[in-house]
Amino acid sequence: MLALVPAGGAWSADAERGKALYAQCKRCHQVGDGAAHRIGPHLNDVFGRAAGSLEGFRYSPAMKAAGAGGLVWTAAALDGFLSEPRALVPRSRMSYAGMKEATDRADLLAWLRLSSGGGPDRPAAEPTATPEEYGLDPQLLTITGDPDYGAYLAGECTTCHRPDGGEEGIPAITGWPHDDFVIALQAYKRGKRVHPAMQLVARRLSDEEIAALAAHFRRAGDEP
Amino acid sequence: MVPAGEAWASNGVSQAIAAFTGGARTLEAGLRLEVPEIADNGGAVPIRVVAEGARRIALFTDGNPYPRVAAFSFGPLVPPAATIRIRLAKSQNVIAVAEMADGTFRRTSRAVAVTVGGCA
Amino acid sequence: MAKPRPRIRVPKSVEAGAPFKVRTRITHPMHTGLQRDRDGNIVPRQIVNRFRVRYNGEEALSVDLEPAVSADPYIEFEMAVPASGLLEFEWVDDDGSVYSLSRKVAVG
Amino acid sequence: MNQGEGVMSQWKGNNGLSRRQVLATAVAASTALSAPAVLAQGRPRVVVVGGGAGGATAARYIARDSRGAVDVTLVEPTRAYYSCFFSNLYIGGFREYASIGHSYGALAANHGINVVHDWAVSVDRDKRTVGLAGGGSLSYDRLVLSPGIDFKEGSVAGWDLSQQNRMPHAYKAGSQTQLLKAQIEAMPEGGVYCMVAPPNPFRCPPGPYERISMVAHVLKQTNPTAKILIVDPKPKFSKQGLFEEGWQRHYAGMIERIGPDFGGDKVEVRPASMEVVIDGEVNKVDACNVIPAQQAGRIAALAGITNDAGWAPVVAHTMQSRADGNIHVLGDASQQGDMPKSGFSANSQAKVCAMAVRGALTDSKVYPARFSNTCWSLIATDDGVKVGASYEATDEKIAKTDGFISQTGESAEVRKATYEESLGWYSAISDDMFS
Repeated sequence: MLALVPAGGAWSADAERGKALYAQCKRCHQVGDGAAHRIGPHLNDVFGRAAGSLEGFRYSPAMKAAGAGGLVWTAAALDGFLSEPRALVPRSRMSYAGMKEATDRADLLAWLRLSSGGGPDRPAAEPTATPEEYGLDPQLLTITGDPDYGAYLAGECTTCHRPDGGEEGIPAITGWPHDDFVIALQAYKRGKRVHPAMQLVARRLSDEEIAALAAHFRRAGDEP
Repeated sequence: MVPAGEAWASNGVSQAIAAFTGGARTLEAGLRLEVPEIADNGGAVPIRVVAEGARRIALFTDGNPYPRVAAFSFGPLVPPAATIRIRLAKSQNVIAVAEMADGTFRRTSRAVAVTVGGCA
Repeated sequence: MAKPRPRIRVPKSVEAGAPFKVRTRITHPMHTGLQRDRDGNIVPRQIVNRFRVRYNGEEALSVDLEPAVSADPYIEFEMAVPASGLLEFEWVDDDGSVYSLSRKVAVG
Repeated sequence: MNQGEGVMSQWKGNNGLSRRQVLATAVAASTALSAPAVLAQGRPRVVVVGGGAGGATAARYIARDSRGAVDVTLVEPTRAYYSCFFSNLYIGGFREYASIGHSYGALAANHGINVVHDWAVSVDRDKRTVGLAGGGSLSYDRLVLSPGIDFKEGSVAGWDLSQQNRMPHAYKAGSQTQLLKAQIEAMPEGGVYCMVAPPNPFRCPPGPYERISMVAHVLKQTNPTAKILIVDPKPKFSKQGLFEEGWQRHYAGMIERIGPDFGGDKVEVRPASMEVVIDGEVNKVDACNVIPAQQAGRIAALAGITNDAGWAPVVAHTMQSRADGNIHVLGDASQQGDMPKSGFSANSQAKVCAMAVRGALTDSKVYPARFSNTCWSLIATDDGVKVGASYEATDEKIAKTDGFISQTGESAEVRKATYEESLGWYSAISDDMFS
């Protein structure tokens, strides 16, 4: 395990830098007081925890299997996972290509260790994507969608998005929390998030249709 | 005649035209320029120019780094008309100036919107 | 640079005095002198700067080309000839090379 | 259904199931417990002909979403499907051949689909049966035809199918693709690769030009003085600006395209002497890829539902044939309006068709049709481009409503991301068809 610690990293890791790097993780993960599961599970007390073991989060079958197989989030395991998530857990739904620089990972983990642990030093959790971030009307989150209609509409999504999120290049969307799903699609629809194919898809979805898709993909996360 | 101090000639197109005409007056008549309104591919925009009775025709643009494009000189066997494919760096005007057999000059211009595209 | 290949298309036989279409193209990158290569270095200007057409030795068309002409310069025109003869085409490169082609045109 | 008893005897067990159906159902029962075991007797029957992006998707969605209430048979002659999409990347050395191959095993195992490896050779629309080359026939309540393309004989002078080993089309992926790759690799130093491109409409509009990019990519590394000649009857082609910009950037001076203005529409090939005659001018070539004019796969014509142009007109809302409401036509074979003939389009149309078929046969909910398409093309390493559009069903046709296309001059990062996205798409659509 010692060999995995980057040269000089263990003592000189820069938690302040790590906090800035954590901005990449923030869209999916919360950490700190009041942290909840979002697109990804919350990261409180992650060090030493078995992979895929938190109640109430819809892990991919791959992540559950990894945990059952003995994967524990030690610093070394997290370092390996962050460098290339799907090398460690193939078919994980975590759509992140990886953090290449060992010092970046060390800095990030240094900050995560400070923020993730219990006690008075733990900061308050910051929210993931909010409607306000994209200037969206929060009322959009209150629309109830028909998951059956969503299942039909999802045919357009599954041509590109694998249900199990097994490939790089296109993220998994199965099991996303309702609000995150709606915020992402509404942001594309209104041109606040940039991707030509996603903007094209979202432009013709009504608010009700986006809610229906959110309901479907939330439900799909519960299916085996 | 090019109005004095005209600002659109940012790439020196008015000077380039003046060099072709020797500063002579240009009439807006007797010259036909066929361009696509929207060019799929700015790298090869087909331009057709027809100027009955012309000896020479020159093509210019006002939005490329250099204003000159091509100058044609016609012998007796070739009627004064030609098609050529040109580069347009962005949406801009294409200008044709013709020297007629009687030594007078004619001029016309057309705007081309440049996009990318042309797919199924 | 790959060796430029000229190509022309003219009817094999025409009617005396009736206009026919002549299409010409030469494969040539037409480096404008403003483009950069992958390493960020300017690619020196190299274009076909002149195109000439003669019929039985008589000048029929001459074109001065600038860098704004597309890669693989394409020029199309019409001509009308009184009698059979030889149509000669010539492209002059910035580096002094001259590429030429000729076609016989039969009248009648 | 009114089958001739003699014909059916070799296919049907005593309860009306074919032997293969019995096998597939047994497999399904043991592995797919979530599918309710509806008795086959009396179940509405759907026969799907063609196991590509249209047919495999339709079969899978009808079987999966009806949860066993519809009896689905998929007729496909080959046991392994090699996708035309990404077959150019195999030619370019970006994919292994095995990586574009897929089996039909999961469709039987996971969804109880009866997969019959045979050729469909006739359709009796009155009796609602499909005849098979092996001698049997299958009855249907709804027939889904997704047979892809066949070539129009005589569209390229001097070429017919008997010449396909000397001058491959490689436009149905499989051994033809392997052959073409081998011929490119065997070209002499400084040799000439020639493509005779097809007239519109044809499968995968950017396909020939992506292939040119891939051939150039290979030759640039192994045979940099080689030349590529495209003989093209069309004045314009898909993503032309993007391809031409890419060719200039990566393969300057290597590729020459002869459009109709220089006689690209007047071509004759001489496979014996490896010559291509363009408007009377003889060109010696070393490898020649002839992609002829196309029409719907033959079974569509045999079913009597094609028009003079050789394609099968369909109703946009349901993909039903305009000639016969019991038949749906998907993908390349259909004439539907604005969608390009692509695997993505066929997959998109299959979902609309599956919903319509399920709605008609099981009284399940039907929603308004909507379609989409995105085509990615690879020009060089990490240089991907794409074009996409949304479509809706009108009474006349599938009509384009919105779209986007990659831009010239995009950054290397954008192009790389586009390529990586195409890998994700390939993985997802493969699952959407076969898992």
